[in-house]
Amino acid sequence: MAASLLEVRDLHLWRGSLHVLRGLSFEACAGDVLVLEGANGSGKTSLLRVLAGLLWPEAGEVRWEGQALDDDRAALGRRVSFLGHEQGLHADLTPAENAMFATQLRRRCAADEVREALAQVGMADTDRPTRALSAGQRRRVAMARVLLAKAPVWLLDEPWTHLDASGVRLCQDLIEAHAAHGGLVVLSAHYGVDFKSTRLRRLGLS
Amino acid sequence: MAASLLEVRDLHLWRGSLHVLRGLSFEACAGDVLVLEGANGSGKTSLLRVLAGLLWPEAGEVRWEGQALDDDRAALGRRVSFLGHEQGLHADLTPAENAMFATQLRRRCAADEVREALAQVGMADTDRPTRALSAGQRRRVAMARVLLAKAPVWLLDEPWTHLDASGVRLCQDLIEAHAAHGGLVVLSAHYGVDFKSTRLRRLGLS
Amino acid sequence: MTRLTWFYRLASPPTSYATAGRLLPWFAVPAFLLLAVGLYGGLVLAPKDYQQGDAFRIIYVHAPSAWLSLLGYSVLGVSAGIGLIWRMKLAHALAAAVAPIGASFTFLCLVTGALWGRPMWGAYWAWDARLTSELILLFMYLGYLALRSSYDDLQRADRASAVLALVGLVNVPIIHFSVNWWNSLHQGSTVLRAGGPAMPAAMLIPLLESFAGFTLLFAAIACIRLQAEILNRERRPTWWMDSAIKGVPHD
Amino acid sequence: MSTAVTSLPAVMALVFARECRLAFRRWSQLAQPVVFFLMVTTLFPLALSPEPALLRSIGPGVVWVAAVLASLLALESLFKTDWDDGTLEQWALSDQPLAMLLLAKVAAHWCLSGVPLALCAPVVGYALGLPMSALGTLMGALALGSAVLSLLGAVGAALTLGSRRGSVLLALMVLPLAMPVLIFGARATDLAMNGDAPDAGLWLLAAGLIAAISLVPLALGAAVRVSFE
Amino acid sequence: MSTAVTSLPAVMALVFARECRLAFRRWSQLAQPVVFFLMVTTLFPLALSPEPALLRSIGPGVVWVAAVLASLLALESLFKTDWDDGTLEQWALSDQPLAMLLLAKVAAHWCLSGVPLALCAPVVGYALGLPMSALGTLMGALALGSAVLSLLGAVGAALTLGSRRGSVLLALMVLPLAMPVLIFGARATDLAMNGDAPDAGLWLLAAGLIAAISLVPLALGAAVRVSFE
Ligand code: HEM
Ligand SMILES: Nc1ncnc2c1ncn2[C@@H]1O[C@H](COP(=O)(O)OP(=O)(O)OP(=O)(O)O)[C@@H](O)[C@H]1O
Ligand SMILES: Nc1ncnc2c1ncn2[C@@H]1O[C@H](COP(=O)(O)OP(=O)(O)OP(=O)(O)O)[C@@H](O)[C@H]1O
Ligand SMILES: [Mg+2]
Ligand SMILES: [Mg+2]
Repeated sequence: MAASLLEVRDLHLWRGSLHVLRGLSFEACAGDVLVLEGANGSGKTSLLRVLAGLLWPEAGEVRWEGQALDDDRAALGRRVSFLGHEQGLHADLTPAENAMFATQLRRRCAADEVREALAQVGMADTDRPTRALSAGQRRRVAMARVLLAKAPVWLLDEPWTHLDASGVRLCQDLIEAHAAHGGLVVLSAHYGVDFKSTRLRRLGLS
Repeated sequence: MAASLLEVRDLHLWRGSLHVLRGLSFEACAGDVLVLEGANGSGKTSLLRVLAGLLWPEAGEVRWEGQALDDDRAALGRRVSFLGHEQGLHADLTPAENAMFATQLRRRCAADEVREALAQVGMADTDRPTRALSAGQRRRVAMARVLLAKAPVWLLDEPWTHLDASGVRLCQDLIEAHAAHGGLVVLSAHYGVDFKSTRLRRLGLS
Repeated sequence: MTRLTWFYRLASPPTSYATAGRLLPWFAVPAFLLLAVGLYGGLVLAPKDYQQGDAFRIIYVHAPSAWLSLLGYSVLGVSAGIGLIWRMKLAHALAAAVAPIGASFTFLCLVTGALWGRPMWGAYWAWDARLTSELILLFMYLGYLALRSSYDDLQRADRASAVLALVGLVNVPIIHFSVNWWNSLHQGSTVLRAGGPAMPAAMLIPLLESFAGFTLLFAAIACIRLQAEILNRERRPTWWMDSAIKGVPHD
Repeated sequence: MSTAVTSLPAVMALVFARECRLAFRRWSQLAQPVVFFLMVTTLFPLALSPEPALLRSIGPGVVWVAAVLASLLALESLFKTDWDDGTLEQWALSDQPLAMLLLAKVAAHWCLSGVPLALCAPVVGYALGLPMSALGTLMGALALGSAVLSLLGAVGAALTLGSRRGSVLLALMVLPLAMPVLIFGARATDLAMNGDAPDAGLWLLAAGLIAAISLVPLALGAAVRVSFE
Repeated sequence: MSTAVTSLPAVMALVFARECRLAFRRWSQLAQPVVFFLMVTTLFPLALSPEPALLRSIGPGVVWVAAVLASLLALESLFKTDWDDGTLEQWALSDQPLAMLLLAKVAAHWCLSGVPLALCAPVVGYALGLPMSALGTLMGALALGSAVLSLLGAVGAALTLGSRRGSVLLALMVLPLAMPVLIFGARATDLAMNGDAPDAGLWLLAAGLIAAISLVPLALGAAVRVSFE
């Protein structure tokens, strides 16, 4: 197995006066699908945000390929694609515009590619602004954004929120494929993580 | 069986240029749990909002106990408790303050009652403002609000979004109990509607 | 990094809490002595001003508070900057501790100035440069405090308000300079000016004493408030219970 | 499932109390409109000239313009949070008339921003050199005027909620309605400053307020309902 | 998975283009600051007396105060939507420096609100009776000044993101910082009106703009990052 891509050592995080993560340590390698499990409020979102460099832990360290988080933010940005509880889509832009813009922040990208990714998540020909989409449709567009980023690491916070059964299956397949191609996926989920995969690993938070 | 509490006749709804509901008709009685099923974008949210009087259908009629929607808005308000994709909680108020306020808009209510309802959804002693809660914790508070309203009809749009397994079970039990006490529940969901109940009825949207 | 260990040790909550406690008497006692002597000398012993009569005595409060209003903002800005750049909680705590004190002295300067203006200029307020810039300084303090109080979480409040304090720090001289350019009728500098102070010794010495006294008073209040801020920020406050019992901090 | 329904006045008091609680949670929010008002008035001597004579002659105008701006600025986001998080939806679904709940919210807003504004107006007026005799009129006129402005501004704020086409058009139509308030208010202050009786202006403001209270809630309710669709 | 990374200028241009597209999609927001500016300047002749001599003497000051407040109003929601929907998070996670992306956004905002404001200033100035010779200076000074104001205001807007906001809080933080701009700008216009050379004020504004461009992005980046926590 390859050297670990992500290494977390003795992580401590407080949110307000709440000690949410108490000395968490784990590793993950390229090709893993790491599922964060835990009851509501156990710190899944918080952990994902720490991994993405959006929250600062009080103690402990997070290393991506051996590099500490704050060493090189740009490298972190190149490496990670993040999908939080919010979609990161502007309500006044169409799905294609949203996906195009988010992708171009990272790399050159043609309109065809965007169209293809949107088709993959079943949102091919919607040119309404995002505000006129249903909750699940928005989530699908956000997933297309993650696909398009072509980042090796995906951090997904409850990716199948609002998705219907076929949408969940679709996302599971995408995740499988990404891991099979040597990507790392860290996701939190309350259901739908029983799909067959040799790569699935679970991390319980409490 | 009692006379139908809710009657929908030949409902047509456009959203923008999209003909979302095309001549929908159904009835529901006190004691029913009516599950709206359908893929993303099939019109579940739209239908629930029509039932709540927040959206106006272009054609067809919605009757609550035989009364058309626009006859008496106050009666509709007394009858229905609505939980949408948004929680309806102010980020700067604590769960108790939020629940208390929402309930008092409808009826007199003691602090004890609120505390009890919050305990029921597992959010007993959180006195942080709602903005400092996790996604699932917020959803639980919103569910407590629905409980407290003591309205005969519950309209719930994907009530278990963000909830963990125990939260989903809890909500299912609450819904069961409400129906058993002669309430009507109309909900949309993509999963978790396989619970045992003689009262469960499904309505497929496409 | 090893050379900085003393620095981080000092910055650890138990040590800084104890240090502030130890410094407090060294500030407080001379402060009261100097203020007693200075204010007595200024308000009672010093001769009447030949132009302004007794009204001039307000300078013994007014001028030191003007000085402390600026000093306060400088301390605020610098420590906020340190806190932001080196992620140092102690510096944030100091900034939070100093802000209300600085704001109070700014307010005091405005009030004493207004009271003085009435006999001197015939009105409590005039749109003069220094008055206006002092008023703007008060607004800056209020903006800082308002921003702090709009956050629930201390850590976030610290960092957000530190950004504001830093931007403000860069702006203080610009505001001062621009307002001066705009207009001036306020009394010129009498103490800090080229060619030495233009004031008889009997007036000057109490003034200097009260400058020093108020400054030390400022430091003493800052120590007390700093201790409170440190405790406020501490997630595991057991050490201070220990130190309260044993009298020795351990880290 | 019968429950004791709360009466309309009680519910309005509730909304009012909620707004106050949100404002009072932090002292700073309460002080803010006042400080803002003071600050805007400070802008004028800085931008014009500090000559007392000139300042005195434009004093009433400056106070009024600053007051209008202060109310408008504070109103901009009056309904935004409650709309975003679905609270307004809940209000619309309660069994109380939405219009009255919104009216209570606007009233709270006025008490928390308009009233402090009126209360500190004498200080500002003094700093700008208005004579003592005019300060009472200034205060009264501002209290009335800011109430009318809050009501009108609330309609504008509600219209911009759902980002419907044309909402701006309507918002722009609301603003000109604020002009008469300004004219009557400033005129009354001006008259008082010169020792004349300012009654006419004050009566007109009071009449405007009554008209606004009776008409605005309907418009508010309609505007908010439209925003849900 | 190597991909062609876009260069920083290209990405900034992208952000700029996105803002413009959004603005034109919602022309309402585009027109708002200008309309506000026009309105505020009309308020004055109404609130004061319409004597030409008085109006002329306060003209530059009025235009400047109105401009400062109009930019402030427009800035309130500069980052709000992008913050709420998680877009800013995505920016922070791209491999481009967040500070520069934010700078591009502010630049777009200035082009869409500050520039129109400067362009319509001569009309307003003319209406207030400023001599033709001063209108050019007014326009130039406003263009420079509104750029500085946009930058300062953006820091304020970013700082209120994670907090319980109030538009007044923004004003409270930003207005004191804006005073020098107001003073220099109004003074330059005043000088030009009296036939003197307004260079000093304009140079100072330009210097302020350069200083702001070099320092503000850092503050902006830091402020936005704090808001994520
Ligand atoms: C509200 C009104 C006033 C305010 C805000 C105010 C503000 C200030 C400030 C900021 C300073 C320190 C400035 C510096 O050192 O450069 C100062 C110093 C001083 N002020 Fe005032 N002032 C006010 C009214 C007055 C009045 C009415 C007088 C007397 C005519 C006065 C006399 C002085 C003197 C003598 C100093 C000490 C100057 C020195 O030694 O450097 N002030 N004031
Ligand atoms: N800003 C905050 N201030 C204080 N506490 C917070 C804040 N945000 C979250 N928390 C608390 O931190 C804990 C972890 O929150 P987090 O959002 O990480 O949970 P989660 O595992 O994602 O839960 P969920 O499944 O509900 O999304 C929760 O108990 C929450 O109440
Ligand atoms: N404001 C709007 N304007 C135009 N079309 C809209 C608008 N809102 C929703 N739609 C469209 O109407 C259809 C129904 O949307 P609705 O939100 O009711 O779906 P839903 O069944 O709730 O889906 P989901 O499971 O994703 O929540 C969708 O195709 C959506 O794109
Ligand atoms: Mg979560
Ligand atoms: Mg839906």
